[in-house]
Amino acid sequence: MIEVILLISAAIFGVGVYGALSQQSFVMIMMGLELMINATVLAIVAFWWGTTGGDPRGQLLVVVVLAVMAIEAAMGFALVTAVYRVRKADITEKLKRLRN
Amino acid sequence: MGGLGGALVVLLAAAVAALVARWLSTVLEPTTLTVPERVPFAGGVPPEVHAWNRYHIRYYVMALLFLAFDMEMVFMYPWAVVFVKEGIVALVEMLMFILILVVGMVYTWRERGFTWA
Amino acid sequence: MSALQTFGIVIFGVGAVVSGWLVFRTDSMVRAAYWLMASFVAVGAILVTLDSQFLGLILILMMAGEMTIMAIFMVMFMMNPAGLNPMVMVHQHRTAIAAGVGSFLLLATVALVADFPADPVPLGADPTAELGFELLGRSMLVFESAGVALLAVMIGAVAVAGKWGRFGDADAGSVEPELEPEEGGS
Amino acid sequence: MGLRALLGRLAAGAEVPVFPVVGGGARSQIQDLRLRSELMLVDSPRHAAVMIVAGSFPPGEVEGLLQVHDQLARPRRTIRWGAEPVPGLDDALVVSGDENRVVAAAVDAFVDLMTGSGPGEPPLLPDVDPVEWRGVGPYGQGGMGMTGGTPYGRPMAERGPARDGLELDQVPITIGPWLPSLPPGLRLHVVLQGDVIQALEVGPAPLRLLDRVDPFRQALVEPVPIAELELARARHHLRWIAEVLRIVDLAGLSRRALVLSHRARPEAGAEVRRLEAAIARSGLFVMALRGVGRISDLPVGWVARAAGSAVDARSEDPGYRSLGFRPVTTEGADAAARVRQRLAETVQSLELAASAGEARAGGHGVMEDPRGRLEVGSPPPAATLLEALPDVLVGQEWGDAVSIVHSLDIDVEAALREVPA
Amino acid sequence: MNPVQAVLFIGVVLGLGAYLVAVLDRVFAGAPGGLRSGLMWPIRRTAFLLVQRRSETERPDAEAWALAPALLAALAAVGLTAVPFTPSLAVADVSAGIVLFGAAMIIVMVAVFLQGWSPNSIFPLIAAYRFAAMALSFGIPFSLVVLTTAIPAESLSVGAVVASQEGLWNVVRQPLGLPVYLVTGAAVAFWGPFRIPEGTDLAGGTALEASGPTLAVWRIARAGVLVTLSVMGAAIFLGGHLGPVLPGWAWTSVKSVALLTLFVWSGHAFARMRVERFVWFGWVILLPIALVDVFASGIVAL
Repeated sequence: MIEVILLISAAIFGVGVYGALSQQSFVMIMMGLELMINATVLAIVAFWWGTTGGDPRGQLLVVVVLAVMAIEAAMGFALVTAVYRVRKADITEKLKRLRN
Repeated sequence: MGGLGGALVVLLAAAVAALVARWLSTVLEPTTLTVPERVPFAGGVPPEVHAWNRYHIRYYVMALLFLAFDMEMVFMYPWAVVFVKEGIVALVEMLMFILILVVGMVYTWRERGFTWA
Repeated sequence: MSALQTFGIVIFGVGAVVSGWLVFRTDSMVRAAYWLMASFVAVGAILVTLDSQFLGLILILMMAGEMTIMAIFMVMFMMNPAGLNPMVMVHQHRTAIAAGVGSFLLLATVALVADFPADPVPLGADPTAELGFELLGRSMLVFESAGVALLAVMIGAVAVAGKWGRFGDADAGSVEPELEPEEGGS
Repeated sequence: MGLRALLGRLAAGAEVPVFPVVGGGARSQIQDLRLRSELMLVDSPRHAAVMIVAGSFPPGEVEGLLQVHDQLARPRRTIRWGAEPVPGLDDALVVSGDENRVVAAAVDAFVDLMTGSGPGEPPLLPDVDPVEWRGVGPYGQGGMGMTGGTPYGRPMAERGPARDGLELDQVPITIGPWLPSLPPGLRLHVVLQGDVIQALEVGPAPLRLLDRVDPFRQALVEPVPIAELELARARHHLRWIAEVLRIVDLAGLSRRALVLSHRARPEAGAEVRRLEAAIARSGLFVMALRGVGRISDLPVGWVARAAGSAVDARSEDPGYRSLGFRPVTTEGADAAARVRQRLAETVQSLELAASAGEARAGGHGVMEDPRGRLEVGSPPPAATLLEALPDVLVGQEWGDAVSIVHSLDIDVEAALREVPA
Repeated sequence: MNPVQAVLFIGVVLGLGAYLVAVLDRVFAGAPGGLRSGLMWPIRRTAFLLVQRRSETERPDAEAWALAPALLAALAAVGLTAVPFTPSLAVADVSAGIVLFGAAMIIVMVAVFLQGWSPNSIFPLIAAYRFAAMALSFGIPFSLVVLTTAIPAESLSVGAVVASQEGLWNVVRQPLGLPVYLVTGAAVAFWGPFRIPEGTDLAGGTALEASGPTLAVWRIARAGVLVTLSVMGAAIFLGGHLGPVLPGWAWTSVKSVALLTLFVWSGHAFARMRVERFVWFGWVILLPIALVDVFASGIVAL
């Protein structure tokens, strides 16, 4: 069973990698990252459930990963806002080009 | 698992019932609306542009604060469950949390994060 | 593990992958954000079937707020946020697909080849309480540092995103960009 | 269709959902319909089955009326309240006469619609796209590139500067003239960024003026009994308070104020005080109006008095002076202060009416009408208020803007009515 | 309880509750007419909305528009499953029942946002963003006061929370909890003074472009959310099915109806709040009260 869940997790992770690499917009890149975190959460819980005999540190890891995601999201949005205020663009390539 | 299967069934049943009510009415008496009938209402004059736009929310600072607060909440659920058993340790922990939350709230308030930018 | 649970896991798993994929296939930013939420909800449902009811539900609870904020910010900053003019806003498309498929294959191989010890969660355990004891016992430091880190994020995000700060307006002295973002994307 | 017939029979007994369109001279008539239990006046044409078109309109405004008609959900029926026909609304049921007749007509029309024996009205405007868009663009959606073209018949909004430095989209839109959230006939050309008004212009009024006598204008030329003037003032204030209460979703109190305006007699002061207490208990001042629309430099009647300055044309009048009249004032200058001020003035007016006896006032070319100083040769106070509107509303959130509009007692029709020289 | 029974049970409770909301709403509105017309009113009104045709806008997000009312109804239903009506009568009195309920009530934000966003019309759009502002402001205090009831119970199961009130109800033990719960609860259902996304200034807001069956489902679902909030409030603050003499289900009903009446009454007693003021109110007033509630309840529980 754990193999099936890990396969699902791998597939979500692959989609996340694709999104994070292919998207031009900051926020869309963040969505790719969040999908990868989603896959990570699933994998951790699968290991916790199947192989650790219910060690609570597995759950703790999930909570920490979620906290990391919240931090990433909050700082990401704050930066997007600050950058947009100055540059009026939210696309990575536009920014590269705008750099003097 | 257990009871949550029942919850899932109830969830789906309610959604399906609502969708069926909507779908039935179109099946019983199909109507095609004309262009003027589909114009969004804003008092009688058709809009010049689409309403969908890069909508400027005025509370984005507060939205960011919510993200962090939401995460703090996640820690509080397991904490509440073991509170009575852990006793004074948990109480001290909670004080720290409340302090963090209050500091974040007061800072944002001071930075005018709860008003329309 | 009953057949019904296996069935549920597979259904939700497929749902999580498909809705994750749709995030990058839709033109509307609101739909993209809520497809991502659907992916998280599906994963949350899988977690529930894996004896971690609390984690699954809390994931769903968190994501509702976070994805609405995501939608709000995406609509705010993306051109054509509702996808009224369909668009393709990608770069290095082929590399990205290759990387995505590659990472899937790698992880899938690991998942299938590696031999995991079978040591399931004991019956009758209360994972939420265990997590609570863990947080207030052995791993108190993690708990504390997460709390403090979140406070730092609160203050940092507010300071970075806000219009007003103790050093004056956020956009004071900023230069106009030399190029306007072009119409039509690339 | 058995189910349809059953539902129709049940539905026929429901309150008639009415969307009101208010033309010149019909504002208080339509307001009074809110007291009728047979009708339910709704804010959106999508919720209505019957549209009541009351008052008079200049010929050029018919298109907007037809647009609202088509926005009514099917099945629908139109009632023209008033003898003079509106071109384009030829199928409308014409009712002239008093309120009872129009309510009866609305109920009959609704029963007909529900039981299926009466025909619902077809759309009145032609079924054509405002802009040709079909077939253009890669998906035939009418657009090109990222934000170009007219996807699905309309262009997209474009960016503009904002006070917080985020240059995001601005939506130019005309709000009104038939939006029930605004005073009838008020047409606002607004630029919205998010829910904040970036720019605003007041459009031409789609109302035709009707000649009407009101005691305040009469008092410009000849002395009028003070009791009559003050009762009219109290009635006006109570109607206005009813409207403000309706906008903040206090329907019950709004009806109470409206009923009170019909029963405004000199001895009704205690009832007004009770109304004021109920309003204060509802949190109107604290939750909805405090700090909204601070205006301290507009020298118009009660707006100035709500900012603490005791200007009142009545204090110049010998008739009023003989009664010992002194203007009441309130501090605060915000919308809450304006409501409190008018409540206090209502009580004061009722007291004046009670003590006036046969005393008369006026005849000197100056009189304080319910809004402010009405003087021969200068624009009416309603026009001054309407003119001040753009300055006051720019930068306000939409909900606050609506509150401010109502707190200023904007009346497009009264603003048009010039003061004869 | 098997799935069919569960669906029927929740359906009947929500249906009766929504009907009661409509009747009470009319009573508090001071509508004329006798008892008969009051009792018939919800039925007649629903019949009208079913006869009325659904309206559409120019270029809506049609799928999301169809989904939004259904989602709201589903959330009301699923939130109700976590509550035990008697010690044995519950669909999903699961170990994380409070989280289940909390998640359902927070996702209401998604349903309302979609309902406002989908028609591509300016006032519903503004309404959608208003509700997002509201939800982000009441979300934390709402979750906090619900969570606090788990402290004495040492469990996140609603059944355990009810059982923990055997000696003393939470409304006494956590006196700040119920008031904050009622205020934020009314905001969850955008009811009463918090009818901010459906206010008259927006000509109906999220419901502006909805007519006929869409509007009917939307209104019924919103009433359903109120019912769910009342039943849950009765369970976690008023001791749910605990009480002398009467059977458990009767106590649950009596307490729920009391809270429901309070909710509906607030719809006619208070002016609609400004949205900016609500944001301030949620963060600067409700949140500290909720935090004090957590702390005080912690001390009491020790």
